Amino acid sequence: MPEETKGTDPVSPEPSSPAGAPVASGEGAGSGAKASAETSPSSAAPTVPPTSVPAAKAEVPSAAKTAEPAAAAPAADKPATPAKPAVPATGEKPTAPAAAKPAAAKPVPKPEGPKPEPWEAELVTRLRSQYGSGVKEASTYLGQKYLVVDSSIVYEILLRMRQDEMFDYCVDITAVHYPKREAQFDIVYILYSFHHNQRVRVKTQIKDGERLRTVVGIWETANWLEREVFDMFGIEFDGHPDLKRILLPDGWKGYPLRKDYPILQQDQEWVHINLGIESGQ
Amino acid sequence: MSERTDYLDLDTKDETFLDATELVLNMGPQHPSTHGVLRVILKLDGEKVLGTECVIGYLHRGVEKIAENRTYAMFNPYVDRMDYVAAVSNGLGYCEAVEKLLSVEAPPRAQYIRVILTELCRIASHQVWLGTHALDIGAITPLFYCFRDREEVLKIFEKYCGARLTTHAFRIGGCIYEAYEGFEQDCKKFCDAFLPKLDEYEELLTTNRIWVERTKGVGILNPEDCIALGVTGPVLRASGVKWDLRKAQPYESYKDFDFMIPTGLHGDTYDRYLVRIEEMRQAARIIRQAVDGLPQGPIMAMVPKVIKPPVGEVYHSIEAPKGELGYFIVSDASTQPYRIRVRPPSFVNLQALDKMVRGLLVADVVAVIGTLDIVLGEVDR
Amino acid sequence: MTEITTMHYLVVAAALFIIGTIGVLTRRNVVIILMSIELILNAVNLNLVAFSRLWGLHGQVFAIFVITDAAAEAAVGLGIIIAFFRNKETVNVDEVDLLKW
Amino acid sequence: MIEYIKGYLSTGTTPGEAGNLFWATVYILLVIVGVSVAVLCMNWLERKILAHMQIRLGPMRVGPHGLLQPFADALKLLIKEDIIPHDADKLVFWSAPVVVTMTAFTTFLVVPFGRTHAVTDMNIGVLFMLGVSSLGVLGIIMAGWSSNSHYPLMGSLRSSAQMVSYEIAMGLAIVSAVLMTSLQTGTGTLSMIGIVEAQASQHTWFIFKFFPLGFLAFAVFAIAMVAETNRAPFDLPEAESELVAGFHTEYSGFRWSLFFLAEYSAMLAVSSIAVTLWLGGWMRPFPTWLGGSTWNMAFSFLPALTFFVLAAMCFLGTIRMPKIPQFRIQTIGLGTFGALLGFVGLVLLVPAVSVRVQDIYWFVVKVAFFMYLYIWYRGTFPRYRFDQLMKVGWKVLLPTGLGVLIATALWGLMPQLSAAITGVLQ
Amino acid sequence: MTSVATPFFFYFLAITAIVSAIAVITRRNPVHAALSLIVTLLALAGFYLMLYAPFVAAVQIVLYAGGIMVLFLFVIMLVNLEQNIREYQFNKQWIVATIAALALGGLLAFVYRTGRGVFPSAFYQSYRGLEGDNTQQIGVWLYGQYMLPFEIASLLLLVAIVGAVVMAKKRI
Amino acid sequence: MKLAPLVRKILLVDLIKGLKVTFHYQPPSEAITEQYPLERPVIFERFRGQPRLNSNPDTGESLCIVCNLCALACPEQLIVVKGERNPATKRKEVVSWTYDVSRCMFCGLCEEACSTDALELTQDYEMALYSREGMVLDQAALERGPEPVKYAK
Repeated sequence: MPEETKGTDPVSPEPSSPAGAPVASGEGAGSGAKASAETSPSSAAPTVPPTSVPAAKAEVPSAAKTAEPAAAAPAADKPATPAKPAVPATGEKPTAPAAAKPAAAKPVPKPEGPKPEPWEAELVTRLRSQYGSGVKEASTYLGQKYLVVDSSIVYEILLRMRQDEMFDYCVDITAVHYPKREAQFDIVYILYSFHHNQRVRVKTQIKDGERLRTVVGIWETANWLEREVFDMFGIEFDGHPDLKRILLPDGWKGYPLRKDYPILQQDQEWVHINLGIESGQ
Repeated sequence: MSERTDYLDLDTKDETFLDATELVLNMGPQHPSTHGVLRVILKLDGEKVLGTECVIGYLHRGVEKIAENRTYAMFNPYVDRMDYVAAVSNGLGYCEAVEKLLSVEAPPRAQYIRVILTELCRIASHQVWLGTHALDIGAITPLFYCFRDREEVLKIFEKYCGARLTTHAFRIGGCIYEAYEGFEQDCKKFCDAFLPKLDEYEELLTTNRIWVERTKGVGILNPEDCIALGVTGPVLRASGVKWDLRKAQPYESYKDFDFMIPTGLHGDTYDRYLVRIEEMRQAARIIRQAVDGLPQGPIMAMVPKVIKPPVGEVYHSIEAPKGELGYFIVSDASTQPYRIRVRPPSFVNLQALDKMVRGLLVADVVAVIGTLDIVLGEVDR
Repeated sequence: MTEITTMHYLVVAAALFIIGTIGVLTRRNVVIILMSIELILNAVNLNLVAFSRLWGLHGQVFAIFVITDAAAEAAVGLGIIIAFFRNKETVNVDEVDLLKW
Repeated sequence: MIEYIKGYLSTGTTPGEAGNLFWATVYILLVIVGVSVAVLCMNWLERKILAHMQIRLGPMRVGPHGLLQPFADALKLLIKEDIIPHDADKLVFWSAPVVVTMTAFTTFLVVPFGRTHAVTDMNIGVLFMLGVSSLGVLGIIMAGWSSNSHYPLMGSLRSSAQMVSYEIAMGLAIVSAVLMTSLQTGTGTLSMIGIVEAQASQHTWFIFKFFPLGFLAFAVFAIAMVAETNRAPFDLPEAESELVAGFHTEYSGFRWSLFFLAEYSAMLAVSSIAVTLWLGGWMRPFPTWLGGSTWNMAFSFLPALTFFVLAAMCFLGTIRMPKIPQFRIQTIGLGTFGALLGFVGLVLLVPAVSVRVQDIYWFVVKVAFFMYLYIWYRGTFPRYRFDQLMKVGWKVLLPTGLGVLIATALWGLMPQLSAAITGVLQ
Repeated sequence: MTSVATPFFFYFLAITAIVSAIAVITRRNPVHAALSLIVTLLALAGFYLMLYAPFVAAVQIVLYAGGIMVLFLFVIMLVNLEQNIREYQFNKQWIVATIAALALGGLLAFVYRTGRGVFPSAFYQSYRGLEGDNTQQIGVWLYGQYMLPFEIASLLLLVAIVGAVVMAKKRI
Repeated sequence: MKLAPLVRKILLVDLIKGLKVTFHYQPPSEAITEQYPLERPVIFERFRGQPRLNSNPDTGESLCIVCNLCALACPEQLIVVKGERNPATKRKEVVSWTYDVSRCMFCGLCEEACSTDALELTQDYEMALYSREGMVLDQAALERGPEPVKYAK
């Protein structure tokens, strides 16, 4: 469980890993022999598939330094990577990995991965013409399209997507927590259109405590998905028919998928109160 | 009358009991046919269901939180534990999502092996579904036949990757295990042996009047409801929507294969049954094609030993046996995912239960839960 | 022991009849009142069958008619009770004082 | 003493008819013991046959091929803790299994295992069986209600509704069989022995009488009896996937085993009715076709032969046992069991015994056929839903039963009718 | 033997019948009352057997104990009577009612006492021969002399069925 | 046209078809039950079961070079390897090596990470124990390899 990472103080994997060596090993004994012959660790170059980014593997460790949003977050439960100096955050961008701006403003101009490209489509122009700057960004990343919109108009945009643009299937609703940012939460609506066979992610950013309007009226499926977001992040949705915890017990305190959630204490307290025993951990 | 107030004080009445003929039945979490630890609170009028409420989360393990504390490779075994009857599919979806994030693609041979195993896994998952669904409706024997044949699939899994249930078969960037000696023959032999067995299941069930009566017209979901509720997989296809991610947005090497997407007409339990049976046939067809066309070559793409995807986020989904299984991964260029969101088909499909069972009888609730083919490990994660 | 005569059966039947009457007159629960009526009918039946032992099978035929009647009475009576309970949530006879609800 | 036994055995009546209290008691005890043993056998056979249908082996550990499994289970149930739910109605909870078991056993009073092998011969035998077995519903209602829990209550409501409605179809089928008894003598009979004797005198089993009417009546009864005993595919009251275990969810240990006993003896009882009414009771097959002393002789060897076959199967089993030291006891046990069966077979060869046993043998074989059907159904069919079950009962079986009844009556009156019609025409 | 057995069974059944009949009208819980009533009915069936009326006994068991009482139990379980058990079970005029009923009992006792001579002390032997075809005799009576009442009874049952269904159905 | 289905329905063809299937599976030779302690399942080569630490068969030295890769690879962090450098041989040697089988999910990542084939997941699957303590294997136990518990009386 996650809390063990804190207890045992694990060593960061970086120092011991030979940079750039691809993972390729057979079973070792016996039947994997053929495999290991074909993809031996040393001969890496011949097997690079055409789509893989050249030289990416060599740069990965250093490139990672540029954006380490959680490194400075003490409450996060990840094993800290001591070797890395956290890049001084300029504004809010390093903490927003999904946003397009950081990529442009990044001081390290290494080709460390694909960059979001502007998404030009009629849909975007239509939306932009109506909502203007409310549509903050429309990009594609790795061929996946997304819109970043202002939280005040997200409901209208979603409604429009459903009604006019035929995005009739709401795949998922989820959130991402960036504790360092002012608008702490990214809410992500993943939409799909059977008509266009196309996926679009609609994202918006809200502050902690800010409320969003529910989309249950647009897609029924949002009911449980929003409940789960509420359960895990504590984001409340106005007008939701039955906003209560879904996966966790009703009396649970805190919102576990927030980065600043102390897992161990919560667990022990809940177990102690509800089961009357000390935590098994 | 004045006496009435006396017993009202004594009797702390539940609001739901206000109508005298209404009964609240608590089905589960320990009930033989809730497929795990699902708890359904049924509001009944006699045996007629007026409404349901699902209480889930008994199996919640915080997979998404675990992911934030594991490296990408370390998290791979955990996804097997979500939908544990279709572990291979889970692994495939996860590996593909991370590969997408890394802009890597598995080599063709790996893709073929992945397809073979995933389709085998689809057969295995559908067999578990068929067995338990038939058991819910009262036919106890198909369960054993299904598990007998599933055993052959598990044997192939065990031979291939050393584990039967939670396989951990794929790695990010391809497969780690080369196909063992006789893999192709095993798969073909399985397909040859399996299809006649499938006909046998059908003899037991498809035309059986009790089965037909129990399933026809039960738990109808029309296409509009399906889409509004985000229901995917065989349930969606049974209502007549011909949508399968393997065709709609082909991943791996599915575009190389010739197969059909079975669809139903009425969206009732019987159609879902037929769709899944036909899906098993199509899966066997895919396996045969894949085995025949299994290319030579490497099975692992070039991926760094320490996986550090660039900053970015990606949503990738595959057609798992139960529906659209999606992974939304946010990377912050560290070795650990910043956030992984799993879009579980069972969780979303389960939401349709209430709509499906209203006005039906208690026995139909069991049939409908069975036909939704939920796995609580995936619902609760 | 003395010989058991018709009188013995009649006494038992009379006792059952009186018990049934008391039940009908004193209980508040309609279901139990109906059951007391069944008791009365059975007392009658016992008389009929006991007499049939003396004077031929007419008594038994009548007993069968009485049982038929009891079945009909129970069906209708219980139907009324269910209908009433659904509306008033009580089966107390002293609250059944309206002919409409 | 021996003289007394001999003397009684040669009387050729049932002890009830003879008014012989001592022999009646003996017979009652024999019936109770016999039914209990049959239930134990049935328990083992059901597990084994069902397992083999489901490509399993079934019990294999307790005794050779799990032969002692029923005894082990019975022992376990006896020494299991006796749990009465806290909010249960103690008295009713306590008495429900007793009622169920008693009614199930009481029905066997009138079952004729042979011409003389019945406790008594009542002139309302069939009615008696119907009536007493309908009392079993009370026990089930009591069990479900007194458990004070939702699942048992729903189970018992389902069960009683089901039993009450299928009793009607069952009664109609029985009446058409009773009607057939009146064809030759003009006066029918409700006595179980009388019905079998009517079949004997009409030289046919009622299942073949007025084909297809007799068969239809039998079919109605055969379906209704499965529903009446709450067995698959009509096992809704104890549908484990819906109601956990139905009316006996809260029962455990000895009380539960009483329900088990009652269920299986009820199955035996209704099968006995079916055998008596339609399959010629204790009569051996083809008494007229294959008549004569030679055939009688040949048929008289069959009981012994059956036991010899069983013994041979046991010995075959010992040969096929794994040759491992741990299995020596099991092998020896199986061999002993085979020897025992062979010995019984030998005893059955003794003419005096053989003659007395013929009736019972054929009766038991016929009942065993029904028992196999029960298991076979259970292994094959899904379960009906409640409304469908009611539909089958009221919309299919009841009209069929009524139609068969009317048709049988008309067919039986055919001579008189034709005479009347010709009379009118002339 | 009969001289001992008959009185024994008579008194046994009589006591059972009367005790359980008293239980019917005194039990708080309607289910207990219904179960007691079943005991009474079974005791009466025993009486019928003793009176050589096996068919009536069988009908009593099949119809009364197996049919009507199951219906009663059904209804008791259907209407949730939990709260009624806690209430006062008897109505206000119960003393008057009891006295009236007991007066009726006195009347009956008086009638029996005075009319004792009407009933012969021993059963006629002539009907003993009938016991074998009791069922048949009843059938003959029912379809012969009592044909019209029999049909009327069937009609009554039909009306009762329709009435019960109409009344118990929520919406028609 | 509609007669055939009706006749089939009356003659219960659908039910008899099902009955036939179950009937013909009855011979005991069809049974697939494994009588477990006597018949053992076939374990395939790649099976991942009880862990074992391999040692050099010639010298008897442990193959483990205390690189800690397995401990790093383990998702459950149940491997703890402590070693110190032996000044004589200039090699790291194992001081303590523990493996908590009770938490292991047999994903095989440690085995894959091991650079010297020292750690191996064997094909032994009989790991039931009477106490939880025995689940934490130390170096000695790991090198001994699996020891199936005898459940004799």
